[in-house]
Amino acid sequence: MDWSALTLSLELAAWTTAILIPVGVLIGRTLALRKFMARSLVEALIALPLVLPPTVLGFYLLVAFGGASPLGKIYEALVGRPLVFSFQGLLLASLIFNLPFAVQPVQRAFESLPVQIREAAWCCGMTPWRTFRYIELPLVWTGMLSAIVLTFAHTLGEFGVVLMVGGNIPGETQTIAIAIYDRVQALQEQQAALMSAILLGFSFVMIGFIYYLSDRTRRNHVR
Amino acid sequence: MDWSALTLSLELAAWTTAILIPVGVLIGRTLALRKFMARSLVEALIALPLVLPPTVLGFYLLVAFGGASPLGKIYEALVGRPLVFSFQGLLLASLIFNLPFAVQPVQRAFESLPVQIREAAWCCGMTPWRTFRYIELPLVWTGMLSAIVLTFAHTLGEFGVVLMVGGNIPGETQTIAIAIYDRVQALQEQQAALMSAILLGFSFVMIGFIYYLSDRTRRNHVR
Amino acid sequence: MYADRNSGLQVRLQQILPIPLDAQLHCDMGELLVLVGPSGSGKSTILRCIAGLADAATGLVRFEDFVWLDTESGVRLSPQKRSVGLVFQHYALFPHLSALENITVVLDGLARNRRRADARELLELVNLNGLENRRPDELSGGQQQRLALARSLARDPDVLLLDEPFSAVDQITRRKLQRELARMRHHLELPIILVTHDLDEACVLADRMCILHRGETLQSGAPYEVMSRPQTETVARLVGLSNLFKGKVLGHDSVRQITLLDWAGYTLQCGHHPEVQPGQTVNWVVPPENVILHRRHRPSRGERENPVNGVISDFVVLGGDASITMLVNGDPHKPLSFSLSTHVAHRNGLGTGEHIRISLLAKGIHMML
Amino acid sequence: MYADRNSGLQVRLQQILPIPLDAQLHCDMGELLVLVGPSGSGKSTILRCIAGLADAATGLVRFEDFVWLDTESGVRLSPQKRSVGLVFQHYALFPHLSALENITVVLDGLARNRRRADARELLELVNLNGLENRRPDELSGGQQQRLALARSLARDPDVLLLDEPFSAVDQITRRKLQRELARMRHHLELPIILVTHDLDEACVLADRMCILHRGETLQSGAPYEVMSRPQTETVARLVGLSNLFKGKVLGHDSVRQITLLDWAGYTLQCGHHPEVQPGQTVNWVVPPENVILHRRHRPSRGERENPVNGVISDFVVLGGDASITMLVNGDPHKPLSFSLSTHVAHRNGLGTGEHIRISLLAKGIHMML
Amino acid sequence: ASADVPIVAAATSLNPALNEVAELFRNRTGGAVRVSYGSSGNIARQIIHGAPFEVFLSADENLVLSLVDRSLTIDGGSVYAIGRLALFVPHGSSIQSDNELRDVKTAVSDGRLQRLAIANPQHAPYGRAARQLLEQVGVWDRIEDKLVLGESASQAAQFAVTGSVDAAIFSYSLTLSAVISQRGTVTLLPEQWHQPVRHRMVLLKGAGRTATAFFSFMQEPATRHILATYGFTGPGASR
Ligand SMILES: Nc1ncnc2c1ncn2[C@@H]1O[C@H](COP(=O)(O)OP(=O)(O)OP(=O)(O)O)[C@@H](O)[C@H]1O
Ligand SMILES: Nc1ncnc2c1ncn2[C@@H]1O[C@H](COP(=O)(O)OP(=O)(O)OP(=O)(O)O)[C@@H](O)[C@H]1O
Ligand SMILES: [Mg+2]
Ligand SMILES: [Mg+2]
Repeated sequence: MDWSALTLSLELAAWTTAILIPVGVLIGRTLALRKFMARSLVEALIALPLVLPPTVLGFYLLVAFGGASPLGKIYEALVGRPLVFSFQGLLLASLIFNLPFAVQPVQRAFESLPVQIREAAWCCGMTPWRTFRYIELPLVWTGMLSAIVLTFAHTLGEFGVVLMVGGNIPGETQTIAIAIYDRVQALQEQQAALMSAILLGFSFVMIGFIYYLSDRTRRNHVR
Repeated sequence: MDWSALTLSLELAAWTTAILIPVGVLIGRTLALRKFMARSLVEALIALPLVLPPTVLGFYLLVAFGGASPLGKIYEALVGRPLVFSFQGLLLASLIFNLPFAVQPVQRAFESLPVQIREAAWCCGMTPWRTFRYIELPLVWTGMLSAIVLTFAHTLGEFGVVLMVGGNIPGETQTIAIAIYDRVQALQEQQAALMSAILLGFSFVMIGFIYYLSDRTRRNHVR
Repeated sequence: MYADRNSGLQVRLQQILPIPLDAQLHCDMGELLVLVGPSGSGKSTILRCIAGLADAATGLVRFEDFVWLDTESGVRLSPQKRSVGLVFQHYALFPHLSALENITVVLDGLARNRRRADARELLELVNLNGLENRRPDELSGGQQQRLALARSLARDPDVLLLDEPFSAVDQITRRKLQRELARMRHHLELPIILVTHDLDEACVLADRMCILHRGETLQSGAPYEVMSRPQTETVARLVGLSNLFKGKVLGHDSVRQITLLDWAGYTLQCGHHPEVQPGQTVNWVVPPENVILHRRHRPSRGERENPVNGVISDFVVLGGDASITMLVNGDPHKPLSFSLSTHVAHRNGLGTGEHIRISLLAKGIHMML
Repeated sequence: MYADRNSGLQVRLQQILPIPLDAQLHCDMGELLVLVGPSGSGKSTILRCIAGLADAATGLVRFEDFVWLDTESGVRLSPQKRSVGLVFQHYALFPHLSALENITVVLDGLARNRRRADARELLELVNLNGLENRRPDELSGGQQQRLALARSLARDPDVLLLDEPFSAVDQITRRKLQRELARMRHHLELPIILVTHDLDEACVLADRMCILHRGETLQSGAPYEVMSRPQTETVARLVGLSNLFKGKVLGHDSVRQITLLDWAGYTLQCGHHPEVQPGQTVNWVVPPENVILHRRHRPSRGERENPVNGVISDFVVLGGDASITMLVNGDPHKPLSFSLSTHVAHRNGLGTGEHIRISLLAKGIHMML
Repeated sequence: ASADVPIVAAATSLNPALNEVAELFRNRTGGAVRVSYGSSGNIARQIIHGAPFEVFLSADENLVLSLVDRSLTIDGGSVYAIGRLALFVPHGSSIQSDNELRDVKTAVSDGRLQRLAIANPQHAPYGRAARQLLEQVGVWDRIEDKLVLGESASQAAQFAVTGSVDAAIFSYSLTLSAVISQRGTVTLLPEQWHQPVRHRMVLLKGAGRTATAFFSFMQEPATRHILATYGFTGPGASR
């Protein structure tokens, strides 16, 4: 079992989720509450990363982030090392790829928030931030939960983009998904099966626990 | 441009969405409205297909559907041709793989349905079916919209599972995602870029149109 | 207590948790029963139990020969099978449907045209014509409430359950709706249970009134009966009676058919209440209309009965009536209220601080244990 | 009309769409203004405009020296910046928070302990002690309403806007809350605008009353003033006046300070209304307390004024009062209502179908254009 | 640390042979390398976009040569192995294996062969070779619509081991893995029926000392031996 790959995957998934959920909340909330002309277009745009095969998306991201690209150049100038084939590059790709999963559920949750409740908060003198923090966030929590689970799980399993942008460097950009893939490719079925089982079991317990906790908090709210 | 691959992809996406949305509504509704002990576990289980790298998942599905498996044998006995490397096999794999996208948003939408509204429907003598059809469904529509878009887009872009279970047979199981991948691998970058652009443009228009329509219907409801 | 009667709607509910209930109701065909009780006493909960939206631990709900709920024999019909029309306290309209659709969607089995015609008729009944195409969130509070009322009728229910159905509409519309309800009641001959906080409304509409307190049905009967002859102090308070005091029974005079009561230094002669024991402390109440002012220039009928002195502490003129509160013997714990024609009050020079003398009519004094 | 006054809350709102508005309100510090109008007349909309939740096409909202809204100069403060406490008609409680939290969450800037103490105090004020930890959906309708009231006070607002704040609570609690409100009003000295459908409540609470009809403020003034001297027929109807008729002006007698009116074959002497022209058709109203029954055995004061004959069509005894409707000359289109002590009614042998004679007191007759 | 431990990018097909070589390299020289496996096409593309690889062991000679053209390499590199094709017939298949594909031809005609797995000839070297072989035998036209294309030879092998195809043609090296040999019969196919699959490796620009050492180590007899046991025959006369 390749523990370093699992750790790396979990790290990537955790970072992706941690960064993407706020972004998703921001974008989802804006799409839900502001009415603007191009809304349908922006919504469609966000779904687009899903449409390309991951490896191909990864290829284009590689081009976009690579040393020859403006982004890559700027990053390298600032940080001193290339963006691609690094954890940071992986993370960036992962963020782009998972955007739809973070935005959609949160947007729906904001859409189903009754207007009056926000109005009530304002009329009670609550600042927009307080309203957001204490009224809106708890009420869109289940939407965020979906976003968290989808993003987390999808990052764990993501392979095409990661392989392309990260370059499958053991200990650095080789995630568990790629490690399993390598084993399958090498026809090492037992090792692959073992790693898959561990990954599945781990994720199952983890996601189940997240759901359980959120269920309990929701029930606890009742008390 | 490989139009037959695009057509095939669209067909696959359409079928997957068409079959999966009812399933998602059924499962999502059950998870949302029924309280049972193992709910968190079932919810976690549904997210699991996301966790495995697609190619690996595809490999296991190939094992599960293949001529040596009970499912494969039964299918072949009934239909007279193997399940794997066929459109049907592809569809089945796609259904399994997209399950979380179809269930999650719909489940959230059902969860945010006020109890009183369903109760009011019952007290008006509406049958469970009528309640579902005329009250619940329209009110969870945006959740279904998310489910539709995510499932549709994700099926278009899916590649690992499809390649494994489908076997890349032109005109039969070669989707646009695989076709683009092949071009990229064969270093036919211009062709790949063209196909990607067409796929992206097409999806953008299509998804944008879905959103636009749903926006308009929601507004029309107002009149 | 109604277990042997088999007509109309019979309800018996008992439970401890989550909300204590110990309720017994009966509502005949064509009868309008008003359920009155303080906020949180369980009125909505009882309606929900009848409709099948909540379950009592033990209980029976029967409409005519149909058993809707019988916890003993395990019968429990679904809400759909209980033909009730329920107006929810918070309306619970279908938010995605127009006013018209909110009703047509309920009218199953009819042809489309017929449905729309029926729905329009119902909307007209509640004065909502012209607003057919508005969604609930585009209606005012009162309009929403009326829509909820119209929808509850759409099913053509056997039993009508109305949870404060007029609380949000203005008095003119309210009167119209009350009239419609009265008309309908005689027309359709169905049991109607109505929850209200408006005792005037209760008195005007109710055939019978039932007082609920902490989930328990305390007393039911004709509104006037309940209001003037409450069985307990609690009921008296709940129906908003003023002039509620405690006194000590001195004894009975069975010849003159009176009971004597010691109160505030007076010996009051009251209607005969043989059930109270001499020496016992009882609650008693005297309705304002049985309080008679001793006028300055001409003696009134009944001035000899139970004369009581006091000082006016409150004198409010409201239109043709003056409402007066008098402190008996000047004691701020013994306020006694009554009202008079404004011109009588002025003629007698009444005003805050004036000393006056009144009589409590013996037959108006009601005692409770 | 209040444009020059700079104290309290001043509101001027005009628009055509989506909801027609033409409203002018003023509410002084410590004053309680009751907004009355039929369902759908725009009461909630006006409160929303004041609170900043809705915008009028043109208008001005000013509190003391602070301009909250001025469409001309483009000022438009956000709801947070307008220090209002608003009780929503549908409460709009925070569903995920307990009763206590619903209030503490609003109390920004205070220490945690202080917040909880303040919140508990507010809950006590509205009789919700003991229910601190319940979520809104575990509270009854009236409890929710009281929580909304408590929450609106938490902010310590400069202006209180109450949209039917007592519609769902029982009379005892309502009276308590009304008393609290009255106390608070004198204590806090803030303008309070209250929407209600209950005219009695309006009369009891209001310093001034404002009548709204189709978005237009028709008349405002002291409740008794508005109720007894409506400026138009519409206002008269809206405040629920009965005995509203049309008559023709015959002329004025400036010596006796009366105006003569032709109605139903009678020549009525009325208080002097120099503003009406002879020959003009006017609306007039006579409050029930200015209707005097000609008693059988002893003549009453004022019997010579405007005697009118009729037949009793409706005779309802409610407690000490009997409410009587008489058809003037037997004409079903001319019903005249008044009330009497029950015992007077009985002594005079009144009952449905009886022919009686009454007088309309001249000074009680009010004319409108 | 990465300066001391160069990353060797290698074709997937070298897994697990290369792991053993790296192990031996460490034992012999004390130098460590990290191996990043991938499809040769992907690796080449990554190198173009600046991947920090120092040695590239490709399954496809052309890809290396294209990198050489782009001056991304130190020199032209060298061929480290020649790949062969094998026919794999899973147990239970009605196809008889022989090294001239006679029964395959018959089976195509009589319909016994429904699915034949090969790597994608568009971009996988063993796919190209398989196509040449099938053309050589003269069944390409008839068999084209019965092909199941793997992304790589390895994926073609995966199709085969799951029993989903009637036969498969992929690299001989893969057939040596236990999974394959247990699940069917393997026949080595004649090498003259297709162009040799030349595996070329190259030192990339910026390669350090360890990488250079590893590059040389790849050409040592001990390494050749290991590769041979995994089915990669040495370049021998072909160079
Ligand atoms: N889910 C719940 N859990 C615990 N207590 C509840 C729950 N729902 C309601 N209650 C309590 O049950 C009691 C009865 O509620 P109910 O709604 O029947 O009162 P009500 O008589 O209709 O009052 P109102 O006149 O205010 O509408 C209330 O005290 C309420 O707080
Ligand atoms: N979104 C909307 N679009 C169009 N009309 C609306 C909308 N919202 C409310 N209205 C209409 O505006 C009018 C005024 O509504 P408002 O809620 O102010 O009435 P209200 O006086 O508060 O009535 P109520 O006493 O019934 O609460 C109503 O006739 C209502 O139907
Ligand atoms: Mg209630
Ligand atoms: Mg309103």
